Amino acid sequence: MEQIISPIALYLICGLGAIGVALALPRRGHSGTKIPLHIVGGLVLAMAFGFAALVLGLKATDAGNPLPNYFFYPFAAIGIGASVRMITHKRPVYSALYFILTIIASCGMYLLLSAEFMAFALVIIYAGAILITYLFVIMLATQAPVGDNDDDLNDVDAVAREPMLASAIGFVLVALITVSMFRGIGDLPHSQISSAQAADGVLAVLPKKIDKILDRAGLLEDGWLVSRDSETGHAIIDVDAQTVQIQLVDGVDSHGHEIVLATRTIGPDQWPEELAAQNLDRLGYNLLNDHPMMIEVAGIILLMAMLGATVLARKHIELEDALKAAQARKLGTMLDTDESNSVRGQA
Amino acid sequence: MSQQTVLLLALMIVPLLVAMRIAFSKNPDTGYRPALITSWLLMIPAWKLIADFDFSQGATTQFAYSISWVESLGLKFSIGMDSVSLLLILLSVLLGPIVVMASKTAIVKDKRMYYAWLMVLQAAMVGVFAAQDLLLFYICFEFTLLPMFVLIRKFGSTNRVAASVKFFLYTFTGSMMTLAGMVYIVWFVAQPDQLGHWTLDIATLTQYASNMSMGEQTWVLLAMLAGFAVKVPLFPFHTWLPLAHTEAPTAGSVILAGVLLKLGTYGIYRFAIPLAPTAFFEYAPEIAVLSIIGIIYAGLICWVQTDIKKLVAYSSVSHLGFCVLGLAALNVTGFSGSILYMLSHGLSTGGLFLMIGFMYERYHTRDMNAVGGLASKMPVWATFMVFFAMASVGLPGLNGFPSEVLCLISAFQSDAAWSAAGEPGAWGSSLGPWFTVFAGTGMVIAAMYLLFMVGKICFGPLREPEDHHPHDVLPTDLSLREIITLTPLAIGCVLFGLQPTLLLDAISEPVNNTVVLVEQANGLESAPSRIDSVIEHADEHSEAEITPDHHTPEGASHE
Amino acid sequence: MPAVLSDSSAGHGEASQSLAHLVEHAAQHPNTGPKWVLLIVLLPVLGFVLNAFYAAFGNKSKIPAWTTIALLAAAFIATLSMFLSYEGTPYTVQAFEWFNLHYGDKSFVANFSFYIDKLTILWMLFVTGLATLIALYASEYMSHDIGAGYCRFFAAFCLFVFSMACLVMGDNMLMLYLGWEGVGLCSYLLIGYFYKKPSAVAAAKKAFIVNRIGDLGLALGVYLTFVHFGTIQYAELFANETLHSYINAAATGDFSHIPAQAQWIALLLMVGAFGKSAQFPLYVWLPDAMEGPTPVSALIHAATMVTAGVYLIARFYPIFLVSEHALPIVAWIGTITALLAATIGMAQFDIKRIMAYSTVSQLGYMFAALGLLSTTGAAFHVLTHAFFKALLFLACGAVMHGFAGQLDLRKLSGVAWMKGWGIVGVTMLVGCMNLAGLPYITSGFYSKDMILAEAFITPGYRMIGWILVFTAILTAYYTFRVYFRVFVGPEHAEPGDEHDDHDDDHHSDHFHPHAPGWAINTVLVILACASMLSISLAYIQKAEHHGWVGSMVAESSASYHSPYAAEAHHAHVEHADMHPVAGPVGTAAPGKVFGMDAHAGMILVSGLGAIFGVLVAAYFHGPKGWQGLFIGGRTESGKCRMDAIARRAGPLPRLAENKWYVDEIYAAILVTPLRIISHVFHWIDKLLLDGLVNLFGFLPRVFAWIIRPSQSGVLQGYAVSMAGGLAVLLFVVLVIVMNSGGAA
Amino acid sequence: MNHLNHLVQAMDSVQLAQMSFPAELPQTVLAPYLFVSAAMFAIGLIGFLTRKNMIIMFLCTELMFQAAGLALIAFGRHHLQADGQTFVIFVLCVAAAEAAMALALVVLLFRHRESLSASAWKELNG
Repeated sequence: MEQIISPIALYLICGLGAIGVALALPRRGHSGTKIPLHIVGGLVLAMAFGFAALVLGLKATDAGNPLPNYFFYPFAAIGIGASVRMITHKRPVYSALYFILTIIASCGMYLLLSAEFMAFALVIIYAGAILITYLFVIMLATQAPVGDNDDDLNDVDAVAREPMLASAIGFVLVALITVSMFRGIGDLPHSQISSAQAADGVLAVLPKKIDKILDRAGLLEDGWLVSRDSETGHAIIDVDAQTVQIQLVDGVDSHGHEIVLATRTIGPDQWPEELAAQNLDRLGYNLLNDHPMMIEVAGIILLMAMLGATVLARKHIELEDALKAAQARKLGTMLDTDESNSVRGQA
Repeated sequence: MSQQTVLLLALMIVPLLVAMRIAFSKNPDTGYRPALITSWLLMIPAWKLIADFDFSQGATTQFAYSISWVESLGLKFSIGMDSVSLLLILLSVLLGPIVVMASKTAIVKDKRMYYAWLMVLQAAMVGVFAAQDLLLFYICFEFTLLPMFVLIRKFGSTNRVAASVKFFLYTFTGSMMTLAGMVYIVWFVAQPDQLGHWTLDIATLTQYASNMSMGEQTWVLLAMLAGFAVKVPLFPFHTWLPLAHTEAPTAGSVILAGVLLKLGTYGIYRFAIPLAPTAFFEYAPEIAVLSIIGIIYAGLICWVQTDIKKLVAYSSVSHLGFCVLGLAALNVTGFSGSILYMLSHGLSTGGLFLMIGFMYERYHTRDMNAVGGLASKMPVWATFMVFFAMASVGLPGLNGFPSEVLCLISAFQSDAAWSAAGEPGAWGSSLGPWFTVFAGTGMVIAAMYLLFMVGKICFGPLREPEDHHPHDVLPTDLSLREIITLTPLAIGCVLFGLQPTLLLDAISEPVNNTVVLVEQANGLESAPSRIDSVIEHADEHSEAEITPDHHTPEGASHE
Repeated sequence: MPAVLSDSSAGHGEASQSLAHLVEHAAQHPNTGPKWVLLIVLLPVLGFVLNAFYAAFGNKSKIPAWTTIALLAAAFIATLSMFLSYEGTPYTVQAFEWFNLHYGDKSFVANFSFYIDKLTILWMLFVTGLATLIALYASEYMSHDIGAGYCRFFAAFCLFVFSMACLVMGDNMLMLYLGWEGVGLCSYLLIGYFYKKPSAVAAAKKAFIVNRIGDLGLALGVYLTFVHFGTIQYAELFANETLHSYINAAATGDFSHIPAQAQWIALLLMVGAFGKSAQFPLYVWLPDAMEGPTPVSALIHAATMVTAGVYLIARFYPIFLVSEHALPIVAWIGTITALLAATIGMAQFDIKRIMAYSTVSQLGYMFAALGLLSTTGAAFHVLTHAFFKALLFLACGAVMHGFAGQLDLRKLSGVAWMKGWGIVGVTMLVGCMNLAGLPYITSGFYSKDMILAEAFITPGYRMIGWILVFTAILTAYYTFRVYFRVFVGPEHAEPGDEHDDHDDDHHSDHFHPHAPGWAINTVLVILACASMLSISLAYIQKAEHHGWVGSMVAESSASYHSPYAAEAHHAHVEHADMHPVAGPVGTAAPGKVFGMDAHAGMILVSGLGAIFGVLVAAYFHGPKGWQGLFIGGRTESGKCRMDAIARRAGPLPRLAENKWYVDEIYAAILVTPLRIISHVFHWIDKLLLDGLVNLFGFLPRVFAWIIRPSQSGVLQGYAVSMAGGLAVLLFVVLVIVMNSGGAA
Repeated sequence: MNHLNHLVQAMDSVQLAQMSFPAELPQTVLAPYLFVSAAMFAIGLIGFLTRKNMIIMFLCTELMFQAAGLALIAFGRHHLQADGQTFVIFVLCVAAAEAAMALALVVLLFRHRESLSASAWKELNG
C-alpha cells in the first residue's frame, strides 16, 4: 500500500500550520499595525490546509483512488477555521460562538460519514446544551465589561502564553499523529462483514420492524407474521437473497410453542425497498447489545457530575449571629417550647 | 503444635499485644508497669524453652512451627530455633526487663509511646532469631529499625533527629541490597535445574546455594554484606553507630549494642556464610582485614573521645571487629568464639551503657571533662563501672575473655603452616599469625581507652558541672532499682567468664555443621565423623524430592 | 622415645630426665590430687567476698583485716600441708571445666584446675606466707582510713592472692593467663588505691597498660603454643612428643631442625615475662607503682607479683630451651636491667623509689640467672629477695607512716635513734645487708653468688658476670646510702605532706612522729628472721641440688642443670659446643675466676664488692663517728659529701635522677605519636568517612533541587510537558516502527 | 484540466449512503477526515496551552473531544461498524460531565480570585 501523503509535504504543512497559528494567537500592541498579525496567520493557515487538500487529492487521484465528497471540503475548512478563530479570539464569548461553528461543521462531516444520528445529537447536546452553559458561565464570570477596544481587555484574554512553543509542540504532535495514522491506514484490516451481512445481522433481531414494514407494504394478511426461529426468536430473513419467510400462527399450544398453520416465503420480486437496517437501528442495537455496562457507567458519571456541580457552585451565605438568632427564634415559635429553649440556648 | 512452640510464639506475640494495649490506653503516662511486668513474665517461657531444648541435637531446628501463606511462592511463616538462635533469643529476652527498668526515671513524657515501641522492638528481636524463613527473617530484621528509629527520634538527646534519620537510612539502604541478594538466591534455587519451585526455607536454600557459580556467589555475598556489615558495623560502614548511640536513650543504646548489632554478625553467620560459602572462603582474608582495621582504628578513636557515650559506641565497633574476625576464620574455634562474642558483648557493653545512662540522669552531661572522679561520690556506681569496664577489656574470668581468646586463636589456627604437622586446625580460611598479632593489639588498645575512661570518670578529684543540682528523685549513688537492673548483667558476666564451656557445648553442633558445610563447598576434606553428622543433619531438613547428590562435596565444589 | 631420652640424657643435663618422668605419669592420666588443695584458692576468694560484704554494709572496724589475715594464714597452712604431703609426682586438682571446645578429633581444653609440683609449692609457700604477714602489717598501716577504703584494700588484697594462686598453680596456660591478668588488675586497683591523687591514677593506668603489652606477648605465646603443640595443659604439653624431639635437637646444639614457630613461642612468652617482671623495655611502670600503699608495694611490687615473670620462664623452661635466642636475650636483658636500674636507684631521693629500682635491678639478676640456665639460682634469689625486699619496703613504709608520708632521704635523719623506732632501725639494717649481699651473713649473698658464679662458669657470659658484679657494688652503695642518710646520724625529721585522704589528726600544727605499733614491728621482726634463716636453705641438700631450692626446682619442668654446674663442669666441659647457649668452642677454663673455683671466686669478688660499696656509702653519706663507720662526715640531715661530687659530676647525676629520661623518651616516640594518629583517625572518621556517607545522603537533594522548578504550578506548564512527552513517545514509536520495516 | 476531471469524478464516486451501508470507506477518503481531526486536536491543544482564560481552556478541551469524536466516527465508517458512534456517545457524556464540573469549578475559583487566569492558582501546584 503506497503512502497517503509524502511525509515531507506533511511536515511542510504542519510547519506552515504552526507558524500560522503562532501568528494568529492573540497578543498586544499589533492592533495599530497596518497588517494585523492574526490576519497573516490566518492566511498562512489557509495556505497550509489548501496545500494539504491539494496534495492529498492529487496523490489519491494519481492512483485512481476515490476522494471525499465535495461537501467535505467546505465543512473541513469551516471547522478548522472556526476552531482556529476560537482559540485566537480575544473575547471568550466569541470563542464560544466559534466553537459552536466548529461543532456544526463537524456535524456536517458526520453526515458525510453517514452518522446522521450522531450529527444531530451533537448539535443538540453541544451547541444546544453545553455551549449555552459555557456562555452563561462566561457571562457570569467575566471581569468588568469592556468596550470594543481590545486594548483594554485584561491580559487573561488578550495575551497568549508562549505561542511559539505551544504551536510548535501542537503541530509536532499533529505531524506525528498523522504520520503514524497514515502509516497505520496501510495495514488497517478490511472490515469482515459485508454491508449486507451487517444489515440482516441487525434486521433479523428486529422481527416486529419487519412485520411493520411488510404490513405497510400490504404483504401480510391478518394472522400472518414473519416466522421466527423457534429458540432464538430471530426473524428468518436473508437480505442478500432478498427472501423473508412468513407464517400463519394460530395461538400458542400448552407448551408455549406457536401452532404454525402455514408458511411461505416472500421473494425478491415483492421485496419492499424500505426493508433495510437503518443506521439508527444499527447504532441502537450496538449500543444496547454490546455496551450495556458502559451506559450504566455513563449514567453514574453524569449523576456524579451533576451532584459535584451542585456542591461546588453553591454559594455559602455568611449570616451574622444576630440574624441567625432571629431565624432561630422564628423557628422556635413554630417548634415545641423545649426545643425552642434549646435552640435559644444555642443562639 | 507443641507446647514449646506456643511459648516461642508467645515470646513474639505477647509483647505485641501488650504494646497495642499500651498504645491504645487513654493515659499518656501509662506503660511502665505493663511493660515491666510483661518483660519479667517473658522470662518464664524463655527459661522453659531453655529447659526443654535438647542441646544434644543443637543443630536441628526445634520447636519448629510453620504455616503457609502463598504455596506457589513458597511463602511461609515458619519459626523454630537451633541452639544459636536460642541463646540469642535468651539474650534479647533477658535485656527486656533491664531496659524497661532502666527507663523508669529516664523517660518522663510520652511514656505510652515509649514503652509501646519498646515492646514492639522486643517482639521483633525475638522474631529475627526465631525465623526459619527468609522472608520472615527479613521482615523482622527490618522491623527492628522502626521502633529504634522512634526511640531515637522521640526520646533521644539534642541531635536526635539527624541521628535517627542517618541510622534509619544507612541501615535501610544496606539491607535493601541484602534483600536483593536473598531474592537472587531464592530465584536461583527456584530454577528448574535446582529445586525447581519457589521456597524460602533457609535450610533448603542453604543446600542449593553452594551450586551457584563463583561469580554469582561473590555478588550475593557482597549484597548480603552490604546490609550485614552496616549493621555490625564493619570498619568503613560504622559512622552511623556513634551518632545513633550517643543520641539514643539509654534503653535504646543498650538494645542497640546488646542485640541489634548482633543481627549483623548473626546474619553473616546464618546467611552470608552458608549461602555463599565459596565466595566467603575466597574473600575471608579481606573481610578479616577490614575487621582488624576496625579493631585498631575504632579503638584508637575511642582513646581521644571526650564524650563518654561516643567512646563506648566506638568500642562496640572495635569489639565487633573480633566477632567478624572469628567468623572470617571459618573454623570451629572462630565460629564458637564469635557467637560467644555476640552474647558476651551484649552483657558488658549493655552494662556500660546503663552505667552511663545512670550517670547522665544525674549530671545531664556526657562530657568526661565536665564530670569525673565520681568514685568518691558514687562508690557503688564506680564499682559497677570498673567491673563492666574490666569485662569489656576482656579480663579473664569475665565474659569478654573466652570469646576474645577463641576469636584470636581461630585466626591463628586457620593458617596450617603454624601448627606442627598441620595439627590441629590445619583448616579454615587462610588467615594467619599476623591477623592475630594485629587483632591482639586491640587488647592493649582496649585497655588504653577503657582505663582512660575509668580513670577520668571514676577516679581523680571530683569534677561536677557547676550548674549541677541533685536529682529530685534519684539518690546520689545508685538506687536499689538501678542496682537490681545491673545485677543480672553482672552475674551474667561472671558466669559467662567462668562457664563458657556450657555455651560452647550448646553451640558446638550447629557450628560444626556450618564449618563442614563451608569445607565441603570448598572441597576441603574434614573429619569423616563430622561429615556423617552433617549429612544426616541435612537430610532432616531436606525435602522429599531432593536427591542427596546435591550436597555431596563434588556437587558443591567448583572446578 | 626412651631411646631418644637415653642418648640425650647421656649428652647433657637432666632436663629430659625430669621431663621423662613427667611423661611417665602424663602417659597414664595425670593423677589427681586431694580436693582440699582447692582451699588455697578458695580461701582468698572467700576473703574477697566477705570484704565486699563488709564494704556493702559499711563496716567501720578492723574486722576486714582480721578476716583477711585469718583466711590467708589458713591458706598458708594449707600450702604447708600441701608441701608436706607431696609425694614427688606432680598432680592436678580440677575445680570445674572452664574451656572445653571439641571439634572433630581435636579439642581446645583449659580447665579451671591446678597443677601441683615442687615449683608451684615453692612459689605458693612464700606467696601465702608473705601475704599473711603483710596483711597483718597492713591491718595497722591502713588503719588511717578504716571503713570503705579499708574493706576495699583487703578485698583487693585477697583478690590478689587468689590471682597469684591461679597464676602459680594453674594447670594450663590460660589459668596462668587468668592469674597473670588478675594480679595485673589487683595491682591496678591497689596502686590506684588513693584514687583522688591523679598521680596514683596515672601510675595505676600506666602499670596496667604496660603490663597489658606484655600480656599481649604472653597471650600470643599461649595461642601459638596451642596452635603448634595442640595443647596448653602442662601435663600434656611437657609430655608432648614433638617438644621432646625439639629438646633433643636443641641438646645437640643445632636448632636448624626446630621450626621457627616453636622457637617463636619462647620469645613471645618472654615479652610477657618482661612486662610483669619489669624488665628493660617495660620496667617503667614499677617505680611509679610506688604510688600505692606500702604494703602493696611490698607484697605485689617487690615480693610476689613481679616474680611471676621468673616463674613463667622457669615453668616453661623446656620451651625456652628449644629456642635458640630466647635464653641469651633473657640473660642480657636481665643484666642490662640490673645495671640500668641500679644506676637510677643511686640518684633517687625517694626511699621507696630507691627500693623500687633495687627491685627492678634484683629482678634483672633473676632473669640473668634464668638466661644462664640456672633456674635454681633464679628461684633462690626470688625467695631470698622476697623476704628482704618485703622487709625493706615495710620498714620504709613504717617510716613513711610515722613521718606523715615523708619519703625524701634528705629530710630525714637518725630515725633509728628516735624513741620507739629501734626495731625498725635494726630490721632495716638487716634488710639492707641482705640486699647489699654482705658475705656469709646474709641470704642475699648466697643467692646472688649462685647467679654470679653461674655467669662465670658458663662460657661466653663472663661479660655478664662482670657487669653483675659491678651492679652488686652499686647495689651495696645505694642501699646503705639510704640507711646512712635516714636511719643513723643526727635526729631530724620534717613531716611530709600527707596523702589527701589520710583524714585524721596528722594535720595538727606540731608534728610528732608516731612510732610503729606492735603489728608492724612483729612483721618486721619475723621478716628479718626469715631473711636471715633462709641462709640455711643454701646448705640443705647442697650436695645434690644446690640447696633446698634446687631440690624444689629439680622435680619440676624448670629443672635444668647446666653442664657447667660448678661441681660437674670438669666432667662436662667437652660438651661446651653442644650447649644451647654455646660459647666459643673449648673456652679452656670457663669456670675459673682468678684461677680459683667460680664459687670461691665469687665469694671473694662479690663479698669484697659489697663491703666496698658499703664503705663508699658510709664515706659519702654516713654521719660522723661509728654510725658512719668512722669515715662518714655528715653532720646534719640535708647535706653530705656526695653533694659536692654530684655538683662536679656535671649532668650525669641529674640524668640518673631523672631515670635517664626513659619515660620522656617513651612518651616522645610512642605515646605522643599514637595520640596524634588517634586524633587523625578521629578526624578522618568525622570528615572523610562520615562526609562520604552524608554526601550520598545529599545527592538526592541535589537532584531534587535541579528538577524542582518544573513544578511551577502553572497548569499549562504541565500540559506542555504532557504533550511534549506524548510527542516524544510517538516519535520513538514511529522510529521503532520504521526501523522494524514499518508498514506492509 | 483532466486532472480536474479526475478530481471531480473522484469526489463523485463516493455517494452518501443514508439508507443502507455501501462498501467500506477507501483509505484515501478516510485520510482527510483523520487529517482534519488531527488538526482540530492540535489546535485544541495549542489553545489549551496558550490561552490563560480557564473557560477558553475548557473550550479547547471540548475541541479536542470533538477531534477525537470525528476520528472515531471516521474509523467506524471505515469498518462499517457502529462502535465508533457508540463511543462518540460516551465522549459526549464525558464532555457534558466535564463541562458541568469544570464550569462549576470556574465559578468557584472566580469567586475566590476575581480572575479567570489559570495562573492565579499557581500555589495549588497542581
